[in-house]
Amino acid sequence: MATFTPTADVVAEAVQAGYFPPRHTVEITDVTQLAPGVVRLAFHDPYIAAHAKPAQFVNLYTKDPMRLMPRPFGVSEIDGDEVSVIFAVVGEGTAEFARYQAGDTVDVLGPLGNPFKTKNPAHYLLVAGGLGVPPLVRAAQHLAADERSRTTAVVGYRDVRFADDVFARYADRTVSIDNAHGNVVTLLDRLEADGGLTVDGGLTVDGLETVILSCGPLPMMKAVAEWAAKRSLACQLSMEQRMGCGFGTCVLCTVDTVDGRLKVCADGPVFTREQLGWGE
Amino acid sequence: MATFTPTADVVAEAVQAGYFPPRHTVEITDVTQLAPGVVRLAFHDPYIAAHAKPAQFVNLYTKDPMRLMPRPFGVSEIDGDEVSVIFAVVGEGTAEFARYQAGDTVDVLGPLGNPFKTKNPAHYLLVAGGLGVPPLVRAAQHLAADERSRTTAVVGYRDVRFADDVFARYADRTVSIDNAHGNVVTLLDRLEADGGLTVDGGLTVDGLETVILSCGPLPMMKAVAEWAAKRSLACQLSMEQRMGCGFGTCVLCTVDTVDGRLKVCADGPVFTREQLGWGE
Amino acid sequence: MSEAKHINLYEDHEWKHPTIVAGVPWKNPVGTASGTFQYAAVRWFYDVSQLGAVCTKGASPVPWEGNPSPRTAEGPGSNLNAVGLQNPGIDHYLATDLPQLKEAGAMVIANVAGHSDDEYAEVVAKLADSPADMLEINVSCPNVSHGGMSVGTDPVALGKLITRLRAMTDKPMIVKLTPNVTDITVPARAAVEAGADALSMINTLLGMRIDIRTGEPVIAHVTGGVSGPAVLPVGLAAVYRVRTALPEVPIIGIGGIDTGEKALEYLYAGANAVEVGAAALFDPVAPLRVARELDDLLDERPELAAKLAAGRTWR
Amino acid sequence: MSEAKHINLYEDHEWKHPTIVAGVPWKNPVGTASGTFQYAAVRWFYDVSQLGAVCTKGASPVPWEGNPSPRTAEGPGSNLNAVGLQNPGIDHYLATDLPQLKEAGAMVIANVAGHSDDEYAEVVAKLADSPADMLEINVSCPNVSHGGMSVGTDPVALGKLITRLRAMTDKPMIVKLTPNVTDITVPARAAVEAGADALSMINTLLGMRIDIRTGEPVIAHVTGGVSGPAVLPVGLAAVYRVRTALPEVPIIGIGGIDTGEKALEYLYAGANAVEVGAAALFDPVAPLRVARELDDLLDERPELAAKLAAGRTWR
Ligand SMILES: Cc1cc2nc3c(=O)[nH]c(=O)nc-3n(C[C@H](O)[C@H](O)[C@H](O)COP(=O)(O)OP(=O)(O)OC[C@H]3O[C@@H](n4cnc5c(N)ncnc54)[C@H](O)[C@@H]3O)c2cc1C
Ligand SMILES: Cc1cc2nc3c(=O)[nH]c(=O)nc-3n(C[C@H](O)[C@H](O)[C@H](O)COP(=O)(O)OP(=O)(O)OC[C@H]3O[C@@H](n4cnc5c(N)ncnc54)[C@H](O)[C@@H]3O)c2cc1C
Ligand SMILES: Cc1cc2nc3c(=O)[nH]c(=O)nc-3n(C[C@H](O)[C@H](O)[C@H](O)COP(=O)(O)O)c2cc1C
Ligand SMILES: Cc1cc2nc3c(=O)[nH]c(=O)nc-3n(C[C@H](O)[C@H](O)[C@H](O)COP(=O)(O)O)c2cc1C
Ligand code: FES
Ligand code: FES
Repeated sequence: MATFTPTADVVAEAVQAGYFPPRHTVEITDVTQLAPGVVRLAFHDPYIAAHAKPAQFVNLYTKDPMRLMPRPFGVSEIDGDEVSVIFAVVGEGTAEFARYQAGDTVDVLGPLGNPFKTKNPAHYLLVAGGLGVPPLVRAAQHLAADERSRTTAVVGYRDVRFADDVFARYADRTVSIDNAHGNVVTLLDRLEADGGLTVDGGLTVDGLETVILSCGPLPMMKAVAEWAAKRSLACQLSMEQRMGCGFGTCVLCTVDTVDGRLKVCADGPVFTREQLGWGE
Repeated sequence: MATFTPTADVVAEAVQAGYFPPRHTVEITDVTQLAPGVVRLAFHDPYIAAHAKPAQFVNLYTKDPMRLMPRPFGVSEIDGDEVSVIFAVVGEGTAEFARYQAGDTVDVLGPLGNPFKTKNPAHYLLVAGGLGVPPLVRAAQHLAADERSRTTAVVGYRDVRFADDVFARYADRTVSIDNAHGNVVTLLDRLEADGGLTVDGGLTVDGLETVILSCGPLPMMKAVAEWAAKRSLACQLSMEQRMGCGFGTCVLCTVDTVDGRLKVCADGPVFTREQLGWGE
Repeated sequence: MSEAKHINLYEDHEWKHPTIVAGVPWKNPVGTASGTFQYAAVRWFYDVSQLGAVCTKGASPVPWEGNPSPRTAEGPGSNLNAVGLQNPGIDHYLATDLPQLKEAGAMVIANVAGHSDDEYAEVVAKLADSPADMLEINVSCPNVSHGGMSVGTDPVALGKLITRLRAMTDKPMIVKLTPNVTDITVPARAAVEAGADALSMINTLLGMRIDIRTGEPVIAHVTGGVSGPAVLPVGLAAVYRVRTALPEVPIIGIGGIDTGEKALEYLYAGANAVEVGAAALFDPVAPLRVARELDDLLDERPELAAKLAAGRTWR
Repeated sequence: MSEAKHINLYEDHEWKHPTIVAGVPWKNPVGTASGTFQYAAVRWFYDVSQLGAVCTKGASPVPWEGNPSPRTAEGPGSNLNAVGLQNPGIDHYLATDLPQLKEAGAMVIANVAGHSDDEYAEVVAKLADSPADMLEINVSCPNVSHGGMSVGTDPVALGKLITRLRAMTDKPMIVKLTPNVTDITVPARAAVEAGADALSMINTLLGMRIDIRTGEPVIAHVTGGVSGPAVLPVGLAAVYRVRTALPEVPIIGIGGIDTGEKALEYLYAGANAVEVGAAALFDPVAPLRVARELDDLLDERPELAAKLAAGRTWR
């Protein structure tokens, strides 16, 4: 069969010339189980490594031709030319990815979506629940390079605390909880009551306003948005939705906002609590 | 996903107890290109090796879940526990098989179909065309073990003569032709005219009647059947048809016979020229 | 194939989750689909009494020779077939397949084919006194009484046919619907109003392939019926929509089932049971494997299992 | 996505095999299918002027918000979608997408959606004086004038609608048929008799999936439209049957095309051109890749290529 799928050479050339790379094949550099059913997968991709900002995601594609749809995953960490994602094994696609080994290949498209807005100096309160962790790890990593901002990671896990160490590497402060002990909102409440939410005790750090960046299950994000609204804190939420393309062509991934139904992939995945009309 | 596809252990156990093996996975022992686009593939399968008779075939299945249908191939040779087939790369399924390497696995079901009838001592004239070669190689191999019968292989190739050596190993005499020089029927005519068709010169060998076993493209087999009919020779023809199952359950593989539409897989693949109503 | 007993890889299993279809108990909710099962061909592979039911190839009043070959082509994730209902006729069926299957302990659904109302009636008359457990009327056959269109596409003609057949026997009667209609709930309703005890769906979708080496259709009959994994979403939607339109009628879900998970989707869509078709061509033991997988999946779903066991459905 | 020019992996190709659809020349026989192409989303990936045509998302008189999410599910070899025709409306289309596409040099087919005959007419009226090269009327939208059923399933209603739209513009008018009918040649004939210049087919098949973790439909709207490789045989049969029934009408084949080979099958089935849909969701450059593959395959088929170039078809 004649095929014109761009080869690695062509992709490299195009990327070097500053073009956005099409779907292409990359080499996997690491597959590690972080906790039962939670896997870190890293791959070599100079373009994505150079460009992926917090909350941007990549589409991975299975090798099974019966499963054609993209599997979107938030970029969780970048190390040189290596990009990593962390995912839960929930279905056949993620099960396939979990079976991969270093040296295998995978098809990827990205980076996709719009990042958290982190340009302004602030105290960024990173509130992550479950598999909402990856984009916030990337946010912590990104902000660690910013002298002017501070970060506190507040993380809720189901059972195993699989990302505390990586958060600790980047965030100024990391607190976490697991399902047996409560959820992120109970943790936020407790920390606030104890005066232990930030290193400075209150909601500001070094005089910096607190801005919440959050990602996690829908009910959690709604609760976080309400928590933020009560305290009049800015709150950016990274949403998930089943996707058809991931790059804005199919309108299959909408979320209801005050401005109507917007695409999670191309208008989001980050929306403010005001856009979502949450906590008002 | 729970799965109950029989494991190698279970298959081995069942087979040892004398049962017919279901679809199962075997290890490939050899993949060799015999000619451009013609491949020999061998796999380890004690049951099929012990049971496959000339013209019986095996279903191979691709690993691509988009291509679910069986690919039937005549068994061409048996060596100990090793079974081999010879196939032409004509589509995506055979292209996939051609990419396999020793040590890979493939799913197989068989042996299927009914063999050439070769119990009676005779001079078996094996007339093969193109990819009709494999079952006749197996016939030659099978008959080589029979002291009472004689065999002459008459083979027509498209271009490269890829099986003369293996025929020569088993048949008493091997003659072949390629497209540039004519076809098997012109070859049969020429040999007959020259008195060179058999070692004895005529149509009988050591007083044995000649029985034709043939496999090849449809027009060739029809011509062979006519050639046989003119000489009142018994003629068994191994037919091909697109198949749905290969084991008699779907009635998708019929051939028109004087007894109506019969299944190539379960009633054939071997039919007599009388059954097919050819050469009358 | 040399003579050998079947393998019985699965024979010691105690089925945990039965179902009831139109009053008839099945030991598990998985049967074979018509045209993809021949006792003579699969008896080597497993014990047919272990299936919920065995639905046999459509039987017509006299032997039919079917369509010329090639009769099949491959689609992406599917099979195309144009058998043209070749079968040796009802008398042969009553003399061989049916007694063999009953002897082997199978729960038998006899699938009925006809090219006219009279032909259907002739077959049903012969089955009325037979040991068949249920009848399945395949109304997708091209029908001369209806200008060559299948009676399954015309609700009025369908109602008339089923009313006639209904009066001929007390055997539970399943009507098998074609998906090649504008709105499947219309023939579904017509069949039930005419007395069908249950519905099964879907039969195959109309499709074709072309051989790009020749530019001609692969199948001699040109078009064929598409079945296999690719049709799963279409079958599920058919079952769900008919279940919604007709909350009480027993439904057998068919189309694209090759795992217990997919069978389970049909049960959640509102089916009482399922039939496995094309998958059994690619792996002879598929129906039994699906049954085993489903039996375990139902362990974790006691509410669904209880409903099925009581002859009710999820929706 | 950061601002960047498109890659133009393919920009230097000289197209060898053009086609003509309803009098309109296409530089190659491959277009995009409606709803699977947004200029803003794909312009990074290739030069849209290189396609035979670009068919845009259905435009309605006013913005439509579409269905709630989730709107999509995966089938075996397929995608299910229930967008519900969300779009920003015809005025937005005329102000942004259309001029951008014409500016980029694309041959544009404007796809038209409506929930009633009046709505279709309103959109066609606005497109009549636009730079759109062709119109494609999507008659699969649920239609209030027809009790919620799509007008594409009722040949009388369809004829009435197309007659009305036909009188409003001289632009070549394609009617896009739904496969969810008993006999697709019936609406095909109705559309042509009412003045359609060409037909395109197929739109999506009705399907659904259920999440076995919850027992509930994956898609909020419950059912969705099935497209992608799995539907290939159904699309081919539709084109072949309509070609046989209507030897002269230009046909655009759609459904399951993701390679040049599959596009070629449609041409052999009798299509003048094709559109690539779901494949473009999984790989943005798919339409252009298919066009390139087909262009080479046609080199080896001069007879077919000559027919297409002359506005004729294989059958
Ligand atoms: C922007 C975005 C970022 C994401 N980031 C992460 C992440 O960092 N880590 C992580 O574990 N998961 C993440 N997800 C969810 C992840 O995409 C799904 O868990 C994954 O696609 C499931 O694939 P599967 O084949 O195993 O599941 P299946 O259920 O077999 O998949 C079937 C189809 O449903 C889709 N699907 C299933 N679940 C989801 C879901 N929750 N969200 C979106 N699509 C779904 C699949 O993509 C596929 O198209 C993200 C989702 C989005 C939209
Ligand atoms: C009993 C029997 C014995 C055979 N023995 C041999 C052999 O020894 N060597 C050999 O090279 N070929 C043999 N063939 C033909 C072989 O089965 C096909 O060439 C092969 O299935 C093509 O697969 P594909 O995926 O490459 O082709 P594709 O065209 O991609 O296959 C698509 C579908 O068509 C079927 N198909 C395509 N061509 C044929 C064909 N000629 N006959 C039957 N089905 C076909 C395939 O099985 C598959 O289901 C035999 C066929 C039969 C019926
Ligand atoms: C080879 C073949 C033959 C079939 N013959 C019949 C038949 O005789 N009667 C009938 O009602 N359905 C027949 N069917 C349809 C199946 O019973 C079933 O409805 C359809 O294949 C969809 O199920 P599947 O996707 O599991 O195959 C046949 C299907 C195939 C593949
Ligand atoms: C996400 C999506 C949206 C679609 N929207 C439209 C639409 O607005 N108008 C239309 O006529 N067809 C629409 N379609 C149907 C496609 O244009 C095409 O007919 C169908 O998907 C079959 O082709 P495929 O198998 O190549 O996808 C849509 C399809 C998809 C997948
Ligand atoms: S997934 Fe296609 S537009 Fe968002
Ligand atoms: S291939 Fe199924 S009966 Fe022969």
